[in-house]
Parts: sequence; structure tokens; C-alpha cells
Amino acid sequence: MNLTSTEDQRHIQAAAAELLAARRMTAGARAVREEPEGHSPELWKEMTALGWPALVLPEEHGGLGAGFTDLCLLCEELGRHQIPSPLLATVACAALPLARHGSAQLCAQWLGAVAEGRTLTYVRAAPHGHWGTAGSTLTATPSGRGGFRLDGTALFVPYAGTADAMLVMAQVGDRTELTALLVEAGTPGLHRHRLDVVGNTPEYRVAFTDAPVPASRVVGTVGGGGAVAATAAALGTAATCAEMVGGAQGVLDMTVAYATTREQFGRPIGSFQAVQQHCADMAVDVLGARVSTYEAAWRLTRDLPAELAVSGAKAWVSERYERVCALAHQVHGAIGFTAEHDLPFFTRHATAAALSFGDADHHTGRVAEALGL
Amino acid sequence: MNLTSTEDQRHIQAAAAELLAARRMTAGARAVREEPEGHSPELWKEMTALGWPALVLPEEHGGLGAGFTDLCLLCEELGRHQIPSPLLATVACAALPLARHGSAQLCAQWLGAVAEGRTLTYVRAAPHGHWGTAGSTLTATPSGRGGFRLDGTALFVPYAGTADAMLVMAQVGDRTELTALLVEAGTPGLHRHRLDVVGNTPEYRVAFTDAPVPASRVVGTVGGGGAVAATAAALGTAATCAEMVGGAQGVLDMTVAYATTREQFGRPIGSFQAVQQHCADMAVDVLGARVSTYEAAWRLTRDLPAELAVSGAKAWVSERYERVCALAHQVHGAIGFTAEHDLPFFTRHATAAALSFGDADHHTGRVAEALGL
Amino acid sequence: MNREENVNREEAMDREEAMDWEETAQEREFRQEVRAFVRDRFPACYRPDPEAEHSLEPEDVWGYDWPADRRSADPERRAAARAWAAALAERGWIAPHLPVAYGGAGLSPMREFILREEMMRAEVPTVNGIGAMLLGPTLVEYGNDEQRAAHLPGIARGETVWAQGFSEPDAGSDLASLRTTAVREPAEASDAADAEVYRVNGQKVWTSSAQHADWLFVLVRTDPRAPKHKGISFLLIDATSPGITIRPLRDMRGADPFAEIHFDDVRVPVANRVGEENRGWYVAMAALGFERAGIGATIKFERVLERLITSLRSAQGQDFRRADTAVLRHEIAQRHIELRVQYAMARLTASRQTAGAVPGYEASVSQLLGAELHQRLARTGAKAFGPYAQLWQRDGAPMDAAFAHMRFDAVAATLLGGTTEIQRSVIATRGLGLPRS
Amino acid sequence: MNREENVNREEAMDREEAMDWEETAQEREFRQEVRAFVRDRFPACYRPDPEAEHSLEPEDVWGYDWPADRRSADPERRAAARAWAAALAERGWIAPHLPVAYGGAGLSPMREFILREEMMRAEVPTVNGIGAMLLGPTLVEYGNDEQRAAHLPGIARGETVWAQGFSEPDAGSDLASLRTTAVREPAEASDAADAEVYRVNGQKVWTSSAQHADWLFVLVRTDPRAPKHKGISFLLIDATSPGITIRPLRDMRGADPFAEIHFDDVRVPVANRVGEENRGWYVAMAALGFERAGIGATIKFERVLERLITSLRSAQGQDFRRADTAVLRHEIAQRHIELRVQYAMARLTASRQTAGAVPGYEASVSQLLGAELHQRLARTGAKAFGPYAQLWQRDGAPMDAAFAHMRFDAVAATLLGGTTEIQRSVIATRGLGLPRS
Repeated sequence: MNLTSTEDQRHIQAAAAELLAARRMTAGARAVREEPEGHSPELWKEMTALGWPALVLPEEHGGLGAGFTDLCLLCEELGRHQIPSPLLATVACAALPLARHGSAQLCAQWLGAVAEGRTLTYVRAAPHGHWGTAGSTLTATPSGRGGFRLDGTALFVPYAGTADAMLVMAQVGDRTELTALLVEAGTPGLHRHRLDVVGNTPEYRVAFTDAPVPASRVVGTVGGGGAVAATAAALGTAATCAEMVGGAQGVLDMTVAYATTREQFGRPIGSFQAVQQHCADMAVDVLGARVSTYEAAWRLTRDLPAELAVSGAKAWVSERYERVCALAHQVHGAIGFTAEHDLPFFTRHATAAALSFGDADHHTGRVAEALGL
Repeated sequence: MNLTSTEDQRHIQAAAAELLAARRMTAGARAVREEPEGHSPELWKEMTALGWPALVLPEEHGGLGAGFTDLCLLCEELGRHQIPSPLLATVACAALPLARHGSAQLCAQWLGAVAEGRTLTYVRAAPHGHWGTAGSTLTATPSGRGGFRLDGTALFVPYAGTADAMLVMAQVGDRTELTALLVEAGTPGLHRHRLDVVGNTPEYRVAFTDAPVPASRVVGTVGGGGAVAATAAALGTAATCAEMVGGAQGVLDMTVAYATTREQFGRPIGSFQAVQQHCADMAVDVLGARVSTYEAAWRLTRDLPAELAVSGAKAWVSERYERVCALAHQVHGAIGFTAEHDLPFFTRHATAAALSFGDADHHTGRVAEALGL
Repeated sequence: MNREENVNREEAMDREEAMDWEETAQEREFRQEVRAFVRDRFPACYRPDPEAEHSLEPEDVWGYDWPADRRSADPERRAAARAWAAALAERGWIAPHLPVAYGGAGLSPMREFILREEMMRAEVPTVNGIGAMLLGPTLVEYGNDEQRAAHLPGIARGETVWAQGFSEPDAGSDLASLRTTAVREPAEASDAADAEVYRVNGQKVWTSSAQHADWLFVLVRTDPRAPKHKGISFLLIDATSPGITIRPLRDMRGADPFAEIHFDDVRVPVANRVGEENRGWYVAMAALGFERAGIGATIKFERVLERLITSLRSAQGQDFRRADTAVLRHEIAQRHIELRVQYAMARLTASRQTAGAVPGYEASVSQLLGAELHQRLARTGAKAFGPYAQLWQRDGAPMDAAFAHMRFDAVAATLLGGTTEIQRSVIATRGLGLPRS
Repeated sequence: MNREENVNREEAMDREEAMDWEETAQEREFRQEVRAFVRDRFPACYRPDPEAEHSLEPEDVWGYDWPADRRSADPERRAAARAWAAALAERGWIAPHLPVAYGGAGLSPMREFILREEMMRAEVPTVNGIGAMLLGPTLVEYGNDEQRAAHLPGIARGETVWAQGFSEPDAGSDLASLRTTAVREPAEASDAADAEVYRVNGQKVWTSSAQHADWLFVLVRTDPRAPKHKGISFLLIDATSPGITIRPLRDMRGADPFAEIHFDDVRVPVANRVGEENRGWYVAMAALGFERAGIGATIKFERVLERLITSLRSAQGQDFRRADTAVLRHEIAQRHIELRVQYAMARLTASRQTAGAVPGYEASVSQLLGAELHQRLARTGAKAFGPYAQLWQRDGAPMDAAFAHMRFDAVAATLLGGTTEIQRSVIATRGLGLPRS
């Protein structure tokens, strides 16, 4: 499969859209809400068979070698259909950082496993939930032979309940520099507790109590985890933006369809000027979200400087997706506030995803700093 | 004249409205734009004859003893008709602070004069144009017998060209505490230069070069000018809010009238939902501006703690009056952008008045501080 | 020009009220009386439900749903809710504006404002809000003596709970297109009694607390051939009548704040019609005009903002607080300023009503501002806690996840009781006199 | 569903373009060529007028008004303006998209984008924007061979300046209700020549730069009995024709960016009609669809934001800068982010046009975003300088009062060329397929 041409990309995305539309009833946010895994393991098997987790991994480790943008296209479709999936956490936040920073041995061990359907997640516990590259509330205490004992609690670890391993950012003793560790699910002293959160992604509190981590599980160097965290944050942020672009497009489509068919005062509500103004604002928001996200994804794919692009995209997309949902609620009226409607799943997604990897204010602040203000 | 009852207040305001509507052609912002005084001296004589400058001054100094709110009612009417007038600068920013903080001798000399039509103004030159109570770019150097030599330049002094005296905030030497001085127009070394500004109020650059100020002209105590500045700023801010409330109401009235008569697509534009939404937003803005302004004015009248009320009002009124003008432009279309239309005078007023005594961000910041944030 | 005169008269009134914001000695005394009453009489065991979603009624405080509480499965809560209603009823404070003869307290709008403000500040539940605030004034103005005598005392004592059946699946913003029918049947055709009845068929939806109601007030179409506003009647219907099915509707938060009602050949005595036949639209519009949103929401918002500020200064709050607070503190100050404006508007409205002024558009403005402020406040509060704002669980969350939940409560604020788009059009046309579209 | 398919096709295109943002080697080379050309050929003596208000045309840079400059009373400025036009015309870069045969350069939309971007970055004036960007493509698509041959070379050489006469005093948002009439006269009745003519009467208004124009393209009513969109024709009119009076209109800034035009029995040859009689509305809509706002405004905004940031860091800027900058720096970053989005949208539009895609609604979205961004940017910039932002005089003002003036320029941004309300309705109906009201 040659994934470099855009025709192939369109093909991938169209195929993804078709599959996800067909699986929405069984694997969508509503369907898996009460499931212990928080997603559909059956669908994950199908995705694996189709090569989704392998898509952007390096070919030498069983991947298909496609560019990061292609992963974003899949995330966009997941967002559009509101299908919770460990794909983003596994690939963008753990496997790709591992591929870039990890030892040959770790890559050999885990990247092929991911391509075959094992899942990973990312544990980033910084004070105040700040998505920076320094400081962690997790402490790794050296314990001989280069290994560590890990202690501390992290919140908001997605899919931790089913992940086979976790990329964990810890600080060694009092040093604020990060060290990245790959911690396997079976590690003693590891506790996972599902949180009740706003969004559709299953999030966990993960606690480590004197949990042993061998030296071979250090990703990169001791004290050099900041670079790993930066990679995970950049890729995770961009992929989250793509997921939100899909969600926002889904909300816009749903709202236009409703406004076209719902009648009040003897005509479709979409013919009222106030509804038209709302929908036009949504169109501005969605188009801007898409262009900024894909510019950022392209820069990351090409390994160009991307901080301004990524933060700019996350700031725009977070604010605008939330606005898109708010306007959609205005157009839908009371029906959109009910549990039986799909709009609330998008609203939940927008609310939670806007907070992931730093909210709009956080990223706007990063842009301000980058501008030297 | 008994000014304590609200019936009398209504009477005052109705009379003011009638006079100002009649004088708009000769004394309005358009008419006096090119005049050297920047306002109509004839109208000022009429106002003086009607007791406007005397209205809220203490009775023992020739005033009528009314509450500060009554001055705000007059300012509101001036704003509504866009009549530039030295009333606000004279009374709110200079005469009332003088009455509260000045010596008996200064009060005797100047308050009666104001009641008879002399005008004053207020010179506040702080670094970065900040409206605090400390710091000035004007320096008063002690020069024997308690007197001073004044040096420095201040911008944005309203009606300085015709003012008979100025309440000047200076710092003595390097001390950042302020000292308030009443400087007469004829003082040697005083230079006044009219600025070209956005607003309708004539603003001046005032420069002092070794200008002598006798000890008797200190208002309050040396180094105690912060209190005087606080009074001038609080009263000036509230009266400016009242002027803006009048302006915003004028813009709303003008816009509703236009939307009711102007037709497009075979019906009045006011029947279009987008125009109705704009006008409703304007109504929210104007009503909020009025209630917050008059609550602040009432607190100042009663000498109650007013910082939160005054800053809250200025923040709301500044933002909302600008929004009211922006929405009015949307409703008026191209005609409102022409020099022949009156709307631009309101837009100029909103832009400039929003900056006077600190803009919305400045006052929001003061509220944040007061809340202990 | 008539509108112009009207605006000027209204403004003159604004200014009169703007002149003195101080409470009279009597008003201060009344405020003290309310405080003492709540302190002495509110049942200590009637605590907020820590897991509750907020009621969507603006006059309700968090943690209570009085119409449900009075029928709670928990006997203690049930008793507490009833005891609180009984205590309020003693003073006539369930329906304080109603005449004393009907069990009210005959309070002026300003006194009622003070009563509600103090109850909100004390965070004790409003009793029988819909019956007391919407239906009560409607019956006083449009009901007949029999209807007033039959229904007002039950409302004022907190014994009869009412729900409002206006909206239908195809009649939301366009309420007047409602299709629930009421067909008059001659006395002899009715098998129930000797009185003439309407036979009601159709469906209502979004009826707040219908599942807890004893009685319903409902708009029905009595003349299908008339222009849509002119064929509607206003009926009082016993919720236990045969043929009524009430099904609670789950909302996006997982709560059941409203219900749908099916009417299947429900017989309603003609004597239960309020106002003339086919004139019910105008009765309903008057009912909706009785201001409810004013003070309750303001005080609630004020208190939650205070709690936010306190929390941000506390040790726990410091842990949860976002790292970059520059924009946050600015937003909090903005919310404070907006709340101050909203409070002032509510006082203005109350004081104008007390002075007997013709209602202007300030109540609508207040409601619109409040609805949008609710959403801004929820966003600001959530923003304070960065990623922690996604905790839906109360346990271990900053401020017990108050803002995470409020963000979803607030979605309804600009929809229920008329979308803000409709509210703006009402302000533009009825308030400012712009031509209808 | 047809709309749905359309949307999907458009999105597929979006995605294709989103995949590679890198310029080709040929595009980079072309960019270098433009830079070198401007450096070498722009007349050094053609300086921005320091006292000028900004032109209201989106493609114009500050300090220049080429249609006026080429007739300036100052002979040096006049010569410079003409020399610049001649230099551009050599390359076909006045109307770069026109075929070479007509004096254009036959550039692709992407090349034209690069050309305009580099000219904006160099802050050199656009020549003949209205003729080149609006009328040129219209004649290519709807004109006949004679019209193209007669008018396109003059446009491409910068010799003939055009103005657009569409709006009328009573036809603003409702453009199709225009009332300027054109009555056809038989050849024998016309005293001028042997050709058939229209006799034109009426008034146009808000015509940008009409006072500097040689020719006008005008919408007139040729069938007063037809439905309003179906009785309109599109005429080319020599501005020196007898019976034409052009009066500049003063705007709120004191500039004269537009004019009103009176037609009093003006004779226009029937051969000057573009397209069929009574089909002019559709020709005009196509003309308005030729995108102008895209890249020019973006680069201008980007540059002024850069200047603002530089100024705030400079010594003079420090003096003028407001004391509290927390909100300011956040706003500047927001503007930066928005501009980045706008730039990406403009590139997307150009690259889609180059790929021959069916135009979607992204050009309209870009224009709407740009107009509102203009206003936000002006407010942010003014905010930076606190009270000093009220200086209208350039002398002694921060950044030569650029933002004080921009605040007033920006008032027109959401009005001229269609209000943003109309733009939103167009996006909703033509872009999203919502039903027309």
C-alpha cells in the first residue's frame, strides 16, 4: 500500500468513514458508555486488521510508514462519528514518541505489538494539570541497576484500564526534569481507577505505589524525558484537534440537516435569518479548524517547527468547537438537550477535548510567549 | 429650588433635554468642531443662567446644593445630544474635588466663580496614562515660602484652552505621592496646544516651564493629592459614564427610528431578525449601562464605598457603548459611515470616552484587585 | 407617536428609580424578619442532595427539587419538605404576592423581591414555584371566583403542585401552532357527570416537573378553523384524570427535569377553562409575562462566584487552579460586573412594579442577560480548574464539580422558556417597537 | 441528496489540499522573481502619503490611492504612479490572471496569490484593482470579442480605470431593487450616431473611486415590468459621457473614498451591454464572486500586527504602552492565531482554484472572517496604547496613530461590499444549502 499519494489518503478516509458509520450503533459513544473497556474491543480488532494502528508506524517495526497526517484523518473520522477509540492515545501519545526517542529494543518489543493490536497510553501528571515539559507529581526513585521504584498518582489517563503499557512521565527525586518510562500493565503496585468524567473517552486515575520499573524501560535518557513529553504533547494535541474537527463537522452537518427539515411558523427553521447567522458562524469555525489543524499536522509530519501552528490550532479549535456545539444547541432547541439525542455526545466531547493537552487560554498563552510578548 | 425630590430631577432633565435639542444645530459636536473654543460659549452662558454649573456645588459657596446624581443627569443629556461642554471637567473633575479637599479660601475664590460661569479643568499626567492615584510626569519644585515651580507636560487636558484655572496633579521632586495644585490660566510658563483627537471634546497638551504656583494654591496638603485625585477620578468617571449612557441611548433611539423607516426587500429593515437581534442587544447594553451608572452615582452622592460600583460601571459602559455604536453601524449600513450622518459623532464619543479615566480592561483589573484575585 | 411617548415615560421612571437605591427602614426590617424566619423554621434535616443535578427552574436552589421532595421515598425528606412548606404557608410566603384571603401575604413586589433574595441567599428551596409564580397571578387576573377559591388556597398552602403544559413536539418557538385538541361535548354525551366537558387529545412536551404535579394548566385548540392564535383555550386539568399518561424525559445530564404528557380522550369540565373560549393565547401570554427569573438566578450566580473566589484562595483550590491565571482573573471580574448589573436590573424591575409602573422591557432584558450570563459564568468557573473541570464526579473534584455540572445546566438556559433568539425578537418588537417580521 | 454530495466532494478537496502546504520549487522561484522585480522596478520616489486615510479596497496598501495618484496634482507622484503601472504591465502583472493576448500574464490562481502576497509584503500599491480583478474576469466570461478587445488591454496596461456602479440610495442590501433605468431607443431616434443606444437615468451611490474613473460598469433596469432580478442589464459606460455627474462623498474619517453618480439622459451604445438584455443580474453576481479579499487583507493585517509587537518592545512603545498588559498580550496572540487561520484559508482557496475545483464557500468564509478580524485587530491595537489611542494626529502618536485610524477604517469593513449579515446568509444558503428566507 502506497500511502504517500493523496488519492490513497482519500481512499483511507472514505473507507474509515464507511466502517465507522456502519459501527456507530455498536461502537459509538452511546453504545460503549457503560462498557467496562469504554470502547468496542471488536471494532479495535477490525481496525487492527485494517492496519489503522500500524498506519503511521515505521516500516522496520511492522508499520506502514505513512505520515502523521494520515493518522489525523482517521482521528477526524472517529470524531465525526463519535467513536471512542484507543487509537489516538496508543499511536500519537505513546507509540510515535517511543519510535522517535526509545531504544531499539523497546521499539522492537512494542511497536510491532501495537501494529498487531496491543494498546498503549500516556501518563502525564503535572502540577495544576499544566501540559508543559517539566515537573511531575510522579516520582521515580532509583533502586539499583538503573531501575526505579515509581510512586504517585496521575489523573486523566485515557484507556488505562485496557492499555498494555503506559508511557509515564516522572521526575527522578527532586529534579524537575522529566524521565520517560514505559510501564507495563502487569507491574506490581499499579492501580487503575475509572473516573466519571464529562467526555466520552474513558479516563482513569492511575496510582503507583513502590512500583518497580527496570532500567531498560527508560525511553530516551534519564532526565531527558522533556523531549519525549514534547513529542507526545505535540502529536497528541494535533491528533486531538483532528478529532475535534471531525466532531465539529459532524455537528454542523447534523444542524444543517435539522434546520432544513424542522419547521416552525410554517417554514423550515433554516430559512430564519437568526438560524442562518448561527450556521454561517459554525461554517467559519469548522473551516478554520480544519485548515489550522492540517497545517499543524503537516508541519509535524515534515518535522518542521510547529509550536506556533500546534498551539494556534488547539486554541482556535477548542474555542470554536465549543461555540459550534453551543450554536447547534440554539438551533436544535430542547430536543438537543435530551439524553436521546446525539448532540450531547458531541458537546461532551467538545468540553473534554478542549481541556486535553491544555485549553485555549493555555495555548494562546504559549503563542504570546512565542511572539515575545 | 428644592432639588431633593425626584420630581424636580425629572423637571431638570426634561428642561435640559428641551434646551439641548433646541441648541443642537448651533452647539452640537458638528457645529463646534472647527470652533477655537471647542464648545459654544453662548450655550455655556445659557447653562450658567439656568444654574447648571452651580447645581451640585455647596450652598455656602453660591451653589444650589443638589446631589452629584443631578449633575450626572445633565451629563446624560449632553451625551444624548452630543453637545460638547466644559460642565463635566469643571464641576466633576475640579470644582467638587476642590469643595471637598480645598482650603476655605480657595473654595471661596473659585466655587462662586464657577457658579457664575468660570470654567476649570483637570490635569492628570501619569506614566502610561494610568489613572491611578500615584505618580505624575509633572514635577513641582519647592521654591520658597511654600510655593512651587511647575515643570512638565500633560496630554489630554479637556477644555484647557478656555479654562480659567486647572486642578493639576504633580509630584514634588522624586516623591511619587501626588500634590494637587490649582493653577490659574494666566500663570507664566503655561502653554496650551490643542490636539487632534478622535473624540468630540477639545483636548490639549499642556506644558509647564518653570511655572510659579504660590503655596496658597495647594489643594489639600503637600503629598496628600492622592485623595484629591481619587475624588476627581471617581466623580469624573461616573459623570463620564452618564454622558456615555446618554450617548448610547441616543444611538439606540436613532437606530430604532432608522430601522423602522428604512425599507429593503419591500419591508422595514427592523422587521428582519438579524436587525432585531442587534437592536435587542443594544437595549440590553443601554439598560445595563444606565442602572450601573446610576447606582455608582448614587453611592458617590451618599459618600458610600464606590470603587467596585464605579469601576464596574465604567467597564460595562465603555464596552457596551462601543458595541452599541458598532451594531448601529451594522444597521445603518454605508450611510452611517458618511460625514454627513450624526452616528459618527457618537462613535467618536464612544471611542474617546471609553478611554477617559481608564478603559474597560483597566477598570476590570481594578475590580479583580478589589475581589482579591 | 405612541411608541415614542411610551419609551419616554418608561425612561422617566427608570430615572426616578435610579435616584435612590437605599432600602427603607421598613424594608430592612422585613429583610431581618425573613432571615430570622429561615434560621428558626427551616428544617435542619432538609439538606441538599449532594448528587442532584440542578433544577432547570430559575427560582430553584441547588440540591432541592421540592415537587419531588414532598413525595420522596425517604420519609424524613418527605416530612421535611412538607414541614418547610407548612412553615412558609403560615406566613403566606409560598405565594407571597397573593391576597391574604387566598393564603398569600399580599406583599408588594419589592417585599417579594426581598423575601426571595433572602431565601436564595440562605439556599433554602422555593416551594411550589410554578403554581405560585405563574398560575397564581394568572388566576387572580383571568380566573373566576370559583376557580380562585378552588385553586389558590391549595397553591398557597403548598398542597397542590402545578405544571405547565404549553409546548408540543411541533410547537416550540411557534407555540401558537399547538395541536392538542379539546372538543366540547354536550352534557348528555358525557358519561361522567352532568357538567359539560371538553374531550382532550394530544401531546405536550418539555413540561417541567410534570411527573410530580397534581394539576396541569394546559393550552388546547378549541377552534381548529380559527387563525392559530384565536382558537386556543386555557384549561386546568387534574393530573390524575383518566387518559393522562406522563412520561419523564431524561436530559443530557442524566436527570429527569421534564416530562411529556399524552392526553387520550381526557374529560375536562368546561368550568375548568380560564378566560373565554378561544382567548386562551392571551391568558397564556400574560402568565409568561409574570417575571420569575429576576432575582433568584442573580443571587445564585453571585453565591457561586463567591464560592469560586474563596475556593481559588483555599489550599485545595490552589492545587486545582490552572497555572496561568491572567485571563481567568479578568473573566471573573467581568462576571462580577455583569452580576452587579443584573442585580441592579432586578431591583429596578421590582421597584418599578411596586411603584405601579407600566411594565417595560426590563424584565425581558434581565432574563436574556441572565440566561447568557449563566453560560459565561459556567465557562469561567470551569476554566479556573483547567483539566480538572472535566471531572463529572463530585468526589475529589474542585468545588464538588459544581462548574462541570453547571456547564451542562446552562445549555438549557438559552433554550427553555423561549430561546434567546425569540427573547431578542420580543424585546425588539414589544420593547423597542420594531415592526414584526 | 444533492447538497450532501456536493459538500462531501468539497471536503474531499479540502483534505487533498490540506495534505501538502509546501510550495513547489517553481512557486518558490516565482516568489523570488516577484521580490526582485519589486526591488528593482518600484519607483523610489513613489512614497506613501503620510496623511492618507486607508483606501477601503481590500487589495490596497496604506498610503497609496493609485487611481487618484495617476492623476495627482503633484507631477512627480503622477509620473511615479504611471511608471509603476507601466513596469507591472510589462510583465502582465496588473491583470495577471488575464490571457497574455489581452495583456495579462495568464497566471494560475496560485501564482497570482504569490504575486499579490509579495506585493502586499513589499507594501507597494495594487494598480487598477477594480478593473483588473472585478471587470476583467467578467468580460472574459460574459463579454463578447469586441468588448474584450476594446477594454481588456486598457485595463491590463493600467490606462483605463474602472469603477463599479451597483448600489443605489434605495438599493443597498436589496441590490436587485435598483431603479436606474435604461430605455432602448431606436437608431433613428438617437441624434448621436447610427448605433442603437440606451438612454440611462438614475443615481448610483457608494461607488468606490468613481471620481477617478475613466469608465463605469453599471447595473440598470431595462425591463421595469419583469420580476426584479430579471429586468436588469449590465452596461459599460464612458465616464465622460454627457449627462454624467460624479460627486465625491465625504466619509466619517474625512476622506472621499467613494462617490455618487447621477445619470441624466446619458446615451450608451447598446453594444456596450455585457451579456444578454435583462440577464445582467447574473453577470453582476459572477463579477462579485471573483474573489478579491483573500490574501491582500491578510498580509496587511499580519504586517501591522508585527509592527505593533515591535513597537511595544521599542523604547517609544514602552512609553505609550498601557500599564496592565495581561489581557492585551492574550488578545494579540488571539489575533495572531486568527490571522494564521485566515492565511491558511486564503492559500486553500488559491490552491483549490488552481486545481480547478468547483468554488465552495471558503472564499465567502474568508471574507467574513477577514472583515470581523479587521475590527478586532483595530481594537486590540488601539487597546495597546491606552489613552494615547485617542490621538488622531499622526505626529507624536504611537505608531503614527495607525490604530486610531484603523478603528474607523474597520467600521466600513463589515458594511461595504455587502454587510456581514448578508454575507452570513449567503454562506448559509449557497454554501450550506439552507433554504432561502
